[in-house]
Amino acid sequence: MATPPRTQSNPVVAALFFVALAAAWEFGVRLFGVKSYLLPALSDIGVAFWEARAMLLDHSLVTLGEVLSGFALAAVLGVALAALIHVVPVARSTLYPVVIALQSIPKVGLAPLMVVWLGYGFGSKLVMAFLFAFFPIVISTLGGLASVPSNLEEHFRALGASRWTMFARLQVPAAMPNFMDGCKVAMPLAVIGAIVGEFVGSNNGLGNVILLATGSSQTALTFAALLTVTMLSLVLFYVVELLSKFVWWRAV
Amino acid sequence: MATPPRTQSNPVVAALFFVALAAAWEFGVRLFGVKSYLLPALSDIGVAFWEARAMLLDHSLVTLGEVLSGFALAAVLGVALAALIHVVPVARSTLYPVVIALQSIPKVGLAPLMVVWLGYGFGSKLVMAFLFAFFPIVISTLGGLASVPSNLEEHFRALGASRWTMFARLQVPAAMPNFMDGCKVAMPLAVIGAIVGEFVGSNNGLGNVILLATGSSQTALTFAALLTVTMLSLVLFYVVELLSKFVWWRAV
Amino acid sequence: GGTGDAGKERVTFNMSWLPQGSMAGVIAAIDKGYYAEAGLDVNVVRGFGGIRTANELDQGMFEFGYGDPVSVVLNRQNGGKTRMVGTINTRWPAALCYVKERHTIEKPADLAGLTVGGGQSSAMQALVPAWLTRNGVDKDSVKLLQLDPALVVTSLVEGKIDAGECWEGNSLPLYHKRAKEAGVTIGRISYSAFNLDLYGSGILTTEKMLAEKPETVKKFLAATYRGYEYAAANPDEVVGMMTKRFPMLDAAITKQQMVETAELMKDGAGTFKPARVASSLDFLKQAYALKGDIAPGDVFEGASATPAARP
Amino acid sequence: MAGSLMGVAIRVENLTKFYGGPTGTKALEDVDIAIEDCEFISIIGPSGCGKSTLLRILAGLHGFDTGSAAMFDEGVDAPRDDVGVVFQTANLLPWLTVDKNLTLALEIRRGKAAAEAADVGAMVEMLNLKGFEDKYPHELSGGMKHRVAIGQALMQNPRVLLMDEPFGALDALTRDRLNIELLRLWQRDRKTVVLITHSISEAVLLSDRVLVLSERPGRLIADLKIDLPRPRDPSITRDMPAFGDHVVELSRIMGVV
Amino acid sequence: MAGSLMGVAIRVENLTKFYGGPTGTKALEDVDIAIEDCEFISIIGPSGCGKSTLLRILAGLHGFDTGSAAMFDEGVDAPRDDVGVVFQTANLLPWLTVDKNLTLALEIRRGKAAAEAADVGAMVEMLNLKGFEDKYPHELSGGMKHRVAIGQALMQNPRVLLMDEPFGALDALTRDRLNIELLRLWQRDRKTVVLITHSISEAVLLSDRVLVLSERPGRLIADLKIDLPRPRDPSITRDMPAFGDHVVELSRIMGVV
Ligand SMILES: Nc1ncnc2c1ncn2[C@@H]1O[C@H](COP(=O)(O)OP(=O)(O)OP(=O)(O)O)[C@@H](O)[C@H]1O
Ligand SMILES: Nc1ncnc2c1ncn2[C@@H]1O[C@H](COP(=O)(O)OP(=O)(O)OP(=O)(O)O)[C@@H](O)[C@H]1O
Ligand SMILES: Cc1ncc(C[n+]2csc(CCO)c2C)c(N)n1
Ligand SMILES: [Mg+2]
Ligand SMILES: [Mg+2]
Repeated sequence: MATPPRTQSNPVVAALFFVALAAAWEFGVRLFGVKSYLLPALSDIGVAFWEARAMLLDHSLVTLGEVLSGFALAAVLGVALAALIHVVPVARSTLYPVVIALQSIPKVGLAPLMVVWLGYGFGSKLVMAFLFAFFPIVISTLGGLASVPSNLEEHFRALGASRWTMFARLQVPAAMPNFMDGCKVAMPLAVIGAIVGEFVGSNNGLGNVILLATGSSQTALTFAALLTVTMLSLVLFYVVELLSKFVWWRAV
Repeated sequence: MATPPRTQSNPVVAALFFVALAAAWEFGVRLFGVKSYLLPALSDIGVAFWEARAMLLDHSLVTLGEVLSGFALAAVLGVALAALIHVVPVARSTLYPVVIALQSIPKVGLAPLMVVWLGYGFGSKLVMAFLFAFFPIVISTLGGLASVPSNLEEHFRALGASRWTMFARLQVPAAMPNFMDGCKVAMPLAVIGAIVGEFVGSNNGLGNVILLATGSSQTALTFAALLTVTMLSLVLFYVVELLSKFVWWRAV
Repeated sequence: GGTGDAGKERVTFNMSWLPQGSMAGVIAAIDKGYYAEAGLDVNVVRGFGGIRTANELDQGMFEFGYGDPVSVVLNRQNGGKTRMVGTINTRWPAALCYVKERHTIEKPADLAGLTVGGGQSSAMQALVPAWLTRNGVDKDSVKLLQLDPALVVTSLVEGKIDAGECWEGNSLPLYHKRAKEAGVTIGRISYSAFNLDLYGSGILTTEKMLAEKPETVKKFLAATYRGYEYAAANPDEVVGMMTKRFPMLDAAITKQQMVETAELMKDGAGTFKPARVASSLDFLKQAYALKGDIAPGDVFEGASATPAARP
Repeated sequence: MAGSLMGVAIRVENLTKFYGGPTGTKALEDVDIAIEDCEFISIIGPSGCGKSTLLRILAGLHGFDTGSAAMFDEGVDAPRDDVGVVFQTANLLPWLTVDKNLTLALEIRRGKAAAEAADVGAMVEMLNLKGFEDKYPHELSGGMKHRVAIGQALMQNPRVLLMDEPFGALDALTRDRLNIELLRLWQRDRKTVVLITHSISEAVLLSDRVLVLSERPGRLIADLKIDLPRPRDPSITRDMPAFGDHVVELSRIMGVV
Repeated sequence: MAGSLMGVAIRVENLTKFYGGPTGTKALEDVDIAIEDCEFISIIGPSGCGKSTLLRILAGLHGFDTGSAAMFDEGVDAPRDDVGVVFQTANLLPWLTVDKNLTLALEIRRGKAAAEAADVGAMVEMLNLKGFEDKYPHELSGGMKHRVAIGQALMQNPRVLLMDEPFGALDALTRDRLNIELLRLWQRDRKTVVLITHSISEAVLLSDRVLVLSERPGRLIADLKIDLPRPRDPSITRDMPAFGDHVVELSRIMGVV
C-alpha cells in the first residue's frame, strides 16, 4: 500500500473551467445583447489588448513600480509596528487606534491633502499602495505574534533571551505563516491602492489608462486595462504564494 | 513574589496621546495657516458635526446596514469558500484564481456594470462591502485551516471522523484565531467598500454625504462625514476585537 | 415610467452630476407645478458624469437625462440609441482657468509648456488636443493631468497645476470663491472663443422614448423650458427652492451658476442650429476617432428638420 | 489463553517502511507479526526504532513500502471503527474541557447521545481527575493530560486498543493503578491490546507476549511468551520469581545491564 | 559529599503557589527545601502534585503566593544565566535542524561564536543521533526529540541544571546510557542538579537525596539521603543491596506495592 492518495488538482479540469468561463463571457454577451459600453465581448477586449499592448506594458511598469515600493514599505513598517504594539502596551492603546482609523478613512476623501503634500508623481501612489497594504500586514503579524506557542516562549524566557533575540529567533519565524497570509491579502490591495492613487491624479500608469479610456467610452480598452491590472495582481499574488511555500512549518 | 508584572497599558497615557493629537491638529492648522479647504480646524469640524448630527446619524444607519450585511455575507461565504478550497484541490486551481482576480480588479472600474445590474439602491453597496471584505476572510481562514496541528488532524483521522466532523469540530475551532484576524482586516474594508459603493451611485449614506459636501465645497462637513465614517469603522473594529477575545486558545 | 400618485405619468430625470444651479429650470418646473400641469410626475436623481448618464439612460434606468453631445456620440458609437432632444448650453461652457498673478494666458499658444488639470469625467483629454491642433498649437506641448473632480480647483489655487478646466454654470463660481480665500484672482480662456463651435449639455432621451411616447417627450421639454424661463426671471426665489430641496447647497454659488446658465441659454436654447450641429459633429469626429458616418439627426433630434418644441 | 481460540486479529507480513522514499529514513524492515484476537502484546525497542511508525500503520494512518498489514483479515488502509488509539503525545483539543475531551472519541464514533449516556464520572474517578472535569488542557500537568488521552480511548471500548507509551509520563503509583485498571478492562471486555512501552516490567506484567524491535531500521528480534498466570496484579513484580526471570531475559535482549 | 563543603545553592522556604488566585488550584503548600551546591537531588511525587510548578519557580518563570525562593542567596524572580532547564515537553524550534536546536541555548546565552566553537558532533554521538543532524523536529521520534532537548541544556554546561522528566520518553537502554553520561558530567563539572523523575530507581541511582512530594497540593513528605558510594553506574541496581533498600523505602513512601 502506498501513502493514502491525497486527491490532486487536475490541470485539465482547471483549464476546462477557464475555457468555459471565457466562453460564457464571449457568448453570454452576444446572447443577452449586453451593450458594449457595459461589457464588451472577450474577443473585443482581446483585440483592444493586443493593439494597445506596447502602451499597456509601459503603463504596467509604472504601476508595478508603485505597487512594489508601496508593498515593500508596508511589509517593513507593518512588521515593525506590529512588533511595537505587541511589546509596548501603550502603543496598543495609542498607535493601534490611529492605524485602524487610518485604515477606515475613505482614502479618496484624503485625496486633496495627499496631492498637496505629495504632488501628482510617484509619491502619492506609493503612499496609497502603502496605506492599502499596511493594515492587513499589521493585523496578521500581530496575530502571528500572539500565536507563538507558550511553551516555546517560556523556553526562550528561561534562556534569558533578550527582547531582540526573542523577536528575531522565535517570534518572527513563528509569525511567518500569518505574516505571509497578511502579504497575500496586502498584495492585491497594494495594486488597488496604486490604481486609486492614479485615479486621484496622474498622467501615467494603468489607472490613468482606465480613466482615459472610460472618459472616451473606449470600453474595450477600459476592460483591457482592467484585465492588465488583474493579471498584474494575479502574478504578484502568486509570487507571494510561492514565497510562502518556504514557510513550511505552519502545522508541524 | 507575585506573578511577573506584565506592563499594563496606561489609560491616562492613551488619553493624553489623543488630546495631544487633537491639539496638534487644532493649533497646527492655525499656526501653519493651512487653508480651510485643505484641512479645517478640528473645532470647525466639530461644529459642522454637531450641526449636522441628525443628518449624519440617519446616513450612518444606512451605511451601517450596508456594511453589516456585506460583512456578514463575506464571513459566511468566505469561510465556505476557504473550506471548499482547502478540501477540494480542483477548487484551488479554479475558484481560487477567480477570487484573487475579483480582489484585484479596481472595483470602481466595474461601477457602471454594478449599477446597471444592481441599481442605485442597497444591493450595489452590499455587493461592494462584500467584495472588499470577502478576500481577507478567505485568505486568513485558509491560513487557519492549513495551521491545524498535524497531531490533532491525525487524531481525528484515527477516530474515523467524517469530513464534516473534522471541519466542524477540529478545523473551524483551530482556524478561529486566524479567521478573527481576517475579520479584523475585513471590517474596515467593508466600511470602505460600502462608501465606495455609495460613491459609485447612491442617494443616501455617508459616502453620498461626502460627495455632496465635497461637491458644494463644504469642507468642514466633508471632514465631519469622514470622521463619522472613521468612528463607525473604529467601533465596528473594536466589536470584532472584543469578539476575538472569546477565541482564547490561540497560543495554548 | 408608470403612473404616479395623482394619475400622473412618473418619469425620472438624471442630473448627470450633483444638484447645482444649472439644474434650476428642472427644479423650478417641479416646484411651480409645470410638470404636473402637463400630467407628469418628475423625479430627479443625481448622476455620475455625462457618459454614465447616457449609457444608463440607454439601459432604461430613467427616461430623461442631462448630458452633452460627447456623451451621446460615444453612447451611439457603442451601440446605444440616445439622442439630445433639447439644447440648454448653446455653446461649450468649459474654459481653462488660471491664476492671474502667476500666468497670463490670452490665446491657446500661451498654454505651451504648461500643465493643465481636468476632472475625470470631463472630456478634456480628447477635446483639448483637438482644440490646440485647430489653433495651430502643438498638442504635445501641453501636459494634461487627470484629476479627481474635487481636486481641480484646489490644485490650481495651491499652484500644483498651471491651469484647470472650469465650467460656467458649474465649477466656475467655485474657482472665484477659492481664489478669494487664497487672495488671488482667476483668469480664463474659453474654448468657444477660439475656433470651437460646439453645443454643450442639453436634455437627452432615447429613440425608444421618442418612438413610443413622443407626447411625453414634448411635454417634458416644454415644461422644462418654462422652468428655466421662470428661473431666469426669478433667480432668488428659485435659489430658495434649490436650497430647500438640497440643504447642502451654498446659496451664493448656486445663484451664480444659475446666472451663468441663463447666459449660456440666450443663444437659442431649445432649438438646433444646423450650422452648429454640423460643426459640433465635425469637431467630435476630429477629437475622437469615430467609426462610420454620423448623421446629424442621429445625435440631435430634429436637427435637420423642425426645431424642437418651445412654449 | 483466551486469544488462541479465536483466530488472528492482526497480521503484519514482511513490512518495510521508509520516510521520504527509498533514499530516506528506513523506519521498519521486514517486520512479521501475528497477534491473536484478545491477545495482550507489548512492543519494546530502542528510541527511534520504529515503534510509533508500526502503530500508525496498524491504525491505518500511514502507508508503507512493501509487505502487508491486515486486521481481522482485512487489509489495513484506513482507520477502522473498532480500533482505539492512544498516541505518544496527548492529543487534546485545547478548547474543550477535560469532560468534553474524555467523551470526544465516543461522540465522534457513536454520536452525541452515546457521549451523553456515557459514565464520564466513573472514568474521571478512575483517572484520579476528580475536580478537574471543567478545566482546560492548558491547566493540567503533563501526566494529567496523558491520563485524559488514555481515558478518551478507553471510553470508546474498542475491540482493538493501540497504545503508544500511554503511561510514560506517570509516576509509579498512578502507573500501577492504571495498569490494574487496564488489566481489569481487558479481562472483562476481551479486547486485543498492542502496547508500546519503555518499561520492561510493565510489559511483562501486562502482556501475553512481548515483541522486541531492534535499533532502526526496526526488525523483530525477539518474541517472548510471558508464562504468568492470570489474573495478575502489580504484586507479582515482587512475589513471583518467574516475573523477574522474564524481566532479566528481556533486559538481556535489549542490552541493558 | 562535595556539596556540603560549598554552601547552599537553592533555598525554598514556606513556598505556596496557587493557579488562578487563592480560590483556584493550590499547587504547592508550605514547601521547604535546601539544596547544597553541587548536590544532585531528585524530586518524585504523584502526577499533578506540583513538581513542574516547583521547577518553573526555581527557573524564575513563575511567581508564587507566599514564602521565598532563593538561588545562591539571591531571590529568584527572573531566569538566571547560570541555570539550564530541560522541560517536560521537548521545546524544539520546528524551523531549526537538530544541529541548530542543539546549539540554540548556547548561542542565545553566549553568542554565535560560542555556538560555532561547540562540539556538536560529540553531543550528537552521545545522544545517539548520528545521521539526524540535518533533520527537522517533525522528522524525529518522540524520544529523539527529548534527547535533542536534553542535549541543548547540557551544551550550556550550566552551574545549576533543572530537569523535568527528561528520560521519561526513553527506553531502558537509552535511559541507562544517558544516566551514565549525566553522572559523568556531574562528576566532572561539579554542578547542582534538580531532577524530576517518575522512576524511583533512577532517582536512587543518581541522587544524593530524593525529595518526595505529596498529592496535590504538593507538600514535602520525605527527604531521603541516598547513602551509596560514588562514582556509581547502573550495575549497582543489581549488585548493591543498599540500592534495593532505598527503592523499597521510597516505594513504600509513595504507596506503591
Ligand atoms: N514524519 C516523519 N518524517 C520523517 N522521518 C520520520 C517521521 N516520523 C518518524 N521518522 C523517523 O522514523 C524512525 C522511527 O520513528 P518512530 O517515531 O517510529 O520511533 P519510535 O520507535 O516510536 O521511537 P520513540 O521511542 O523515540 O518514540 C525515526 O528514525 C524517525 O526519525
Ligand atoms: N497553567 C496552569 N494553570 C492552571 N493550573 C495549572 C497550570 N499548570 C499546572 N496547573 C495545576 O497545578 C497542579 C500541579 O501541576 P504540575 O504541572 O506542577 O504537576 P506535576 O507534578 O508536574 O505533574 P506531572 O507529573 O503530571 O507532570 C495540577 O493540579 C495542575 O492542574
Ligand atoms: C453634464 C456634465 N457637464 C459637464 C461635465 C464635466 N465635468 C466633470 S466633473 C466636473 C466638475 C464638477 O464639479 C465637470 C464639469 C459632466 N461630467 N457632466
Ligand atoms: Mg514513538
Ligand atoms: Mg510535570
